Amino acid sequence: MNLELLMSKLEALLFVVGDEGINVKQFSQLLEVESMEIEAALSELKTYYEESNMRGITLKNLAGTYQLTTKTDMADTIKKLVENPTSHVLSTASLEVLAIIAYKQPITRVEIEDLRGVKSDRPIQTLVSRALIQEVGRAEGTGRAILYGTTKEFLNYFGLDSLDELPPLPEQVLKDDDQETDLFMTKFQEAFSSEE
Amino acid sequence: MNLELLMSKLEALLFVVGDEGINVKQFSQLLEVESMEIEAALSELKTYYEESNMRGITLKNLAGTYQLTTKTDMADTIKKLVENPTSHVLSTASLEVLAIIAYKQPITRVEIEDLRGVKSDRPIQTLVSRALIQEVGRAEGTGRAILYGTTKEFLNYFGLDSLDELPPLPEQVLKDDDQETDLFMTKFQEAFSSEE
Amino acid sequence: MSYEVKLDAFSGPLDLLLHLIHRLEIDIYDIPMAELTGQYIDHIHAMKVLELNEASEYLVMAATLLAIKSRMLLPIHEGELEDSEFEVEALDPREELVNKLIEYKKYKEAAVELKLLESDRALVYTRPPSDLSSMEPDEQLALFDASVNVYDMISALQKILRRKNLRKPLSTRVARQEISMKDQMFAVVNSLRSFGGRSAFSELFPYEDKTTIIVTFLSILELMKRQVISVEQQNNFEELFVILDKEVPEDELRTVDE
Repeated sequence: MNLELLMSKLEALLFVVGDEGINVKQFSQLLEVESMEIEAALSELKTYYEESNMRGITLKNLAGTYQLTTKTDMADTIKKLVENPTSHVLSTASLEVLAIIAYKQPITRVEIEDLRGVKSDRPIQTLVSRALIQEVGRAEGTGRAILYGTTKEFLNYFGLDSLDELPPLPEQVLKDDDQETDLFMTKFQEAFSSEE
Repeated sequence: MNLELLMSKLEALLFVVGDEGINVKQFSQLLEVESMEIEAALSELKTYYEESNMRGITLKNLAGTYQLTTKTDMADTIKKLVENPTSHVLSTASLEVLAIIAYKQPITRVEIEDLRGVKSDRPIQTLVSRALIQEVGRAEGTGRAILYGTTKEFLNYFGLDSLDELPPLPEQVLKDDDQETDLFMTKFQEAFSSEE
Repeated sequence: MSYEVKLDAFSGPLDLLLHLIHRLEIDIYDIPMAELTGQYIDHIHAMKVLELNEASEYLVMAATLLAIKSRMLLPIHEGELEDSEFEVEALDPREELVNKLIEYKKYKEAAVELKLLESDRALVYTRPPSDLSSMEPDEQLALFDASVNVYDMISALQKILRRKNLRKPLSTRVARQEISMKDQMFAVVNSLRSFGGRSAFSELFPYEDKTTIIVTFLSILELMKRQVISVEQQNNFEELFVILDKEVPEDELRTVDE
């Protein structure tokens, strides 16, 4: 594969996997290209990002995993996005968490994070402070993780009489195909905290 | 701000907002740069993505926003990441209902069923759960039936920037109400312009 | 003629009629009712596994067709015709059906266009917004967009789904490539180094699939046994921290019984 084509494929894959990152071995499998060639192209790509002033993103290598990130000097620009109330980026995270809780309550933070694939403590904090969700109990087991559920204010906010009025779910979203991992992680954390 | 710097900032912001998208007005607010300048830089950015073979990503107008996406010819590569790329495709019935809603919104279930000559509650439910349609109001009258319309996700799902981009309905052979109005308007405008 | 017709091949009685009209090369504006009705009834006979719900709709249409057919057989009285020129057209018993068919056909074709757009769009992938929550100042928790509704929630779930689709297979691939404990021990030590020698326990598990998690866990236990790392927890239920206690030469980690 010629270098340019390989670079474009690497960029597309890096872009799509997001914060998950992807390693050389995975690239090599997906593209059926030798690891060495991949590494060379990745380093080329990095140089290209770094050296071009037009680029706002760059390539980061953390623990063998590659991911695209914004350049460090973009921090101020991105901060504005956080401070600007018209941007939806932050409320999106909260909305996702709220949606999961609405449909899967009672649910723990770990389960929510597993579904979203990202840390969710801040959005949970936000929603609690807005009284849209609340602690409704504790999960069984040693961890006794907090179980979250929606509040009356939640129903009020969305103009619902009861939870039954929520529109039907996209079936595949919350199917428990990750339950194995869930279960394992829960047991795992339980076991670990009980060791002390 | 010089063009290169502006482009890098646009890229960073586009990267961060992801599929949430961002529009010119928001860019303008965040960066304190005139809309015209933003638009020029965006078009420059797009050209740059499109013309470089090294790039796996490009700039697209989706649902009234700008979003970074992978290039079309990257699809085969990325598909390898996705287990079952076709499993979520809409059924014929759902597509029919969606087409009716898209072109005739706001519209009630009964009107849809009348047009299709078949019960349509299941496809409607699917479409709601896939966030492609939503309740946009209630019909007047005793039933106060739900009126359905398309969502932002609808535009996004079909790669449209706005409803105006929907392909025109196949030729309207019939003298339905809409067409009469159209015809009237056409005649009216003809009459009007011929007078000058 | 083959009667191997499946019900789900048609999205309703109108769809079936259009299919027949097309196949029999009938002029939609001048439908031979006897022929069409006969064909239609043959077809619904052939569709053996009719769900009751849908069957009724096909049967209602059959009744409508029969009614139109019989009305066409009725002689038109001269006198009635003269009453009003306008009604000549409206008197054709087929008109309502034809109108319906033509109107329906429009949207059926539009649905085909949508299908094309759908498959074009499926060639293009985006990414989820970055998680910026760590950037917000503490005192100002993320504001909730005041205009969100229930449907926005569904939308949010839809996005989660799309993302999960991209995440999952990557992990299954990882599982297949047989991670060794040796590799994972290196990985753990390396990430600890990159975190400055101390890391939250959960940070050492950026993995999705079970096998990797288990192997990583075993590696941590092994490293603890060898006193390369230690684990501490300040208070009950708080996050565990893993600390790199000593720098190990690489070859020392190579001796693992697997």
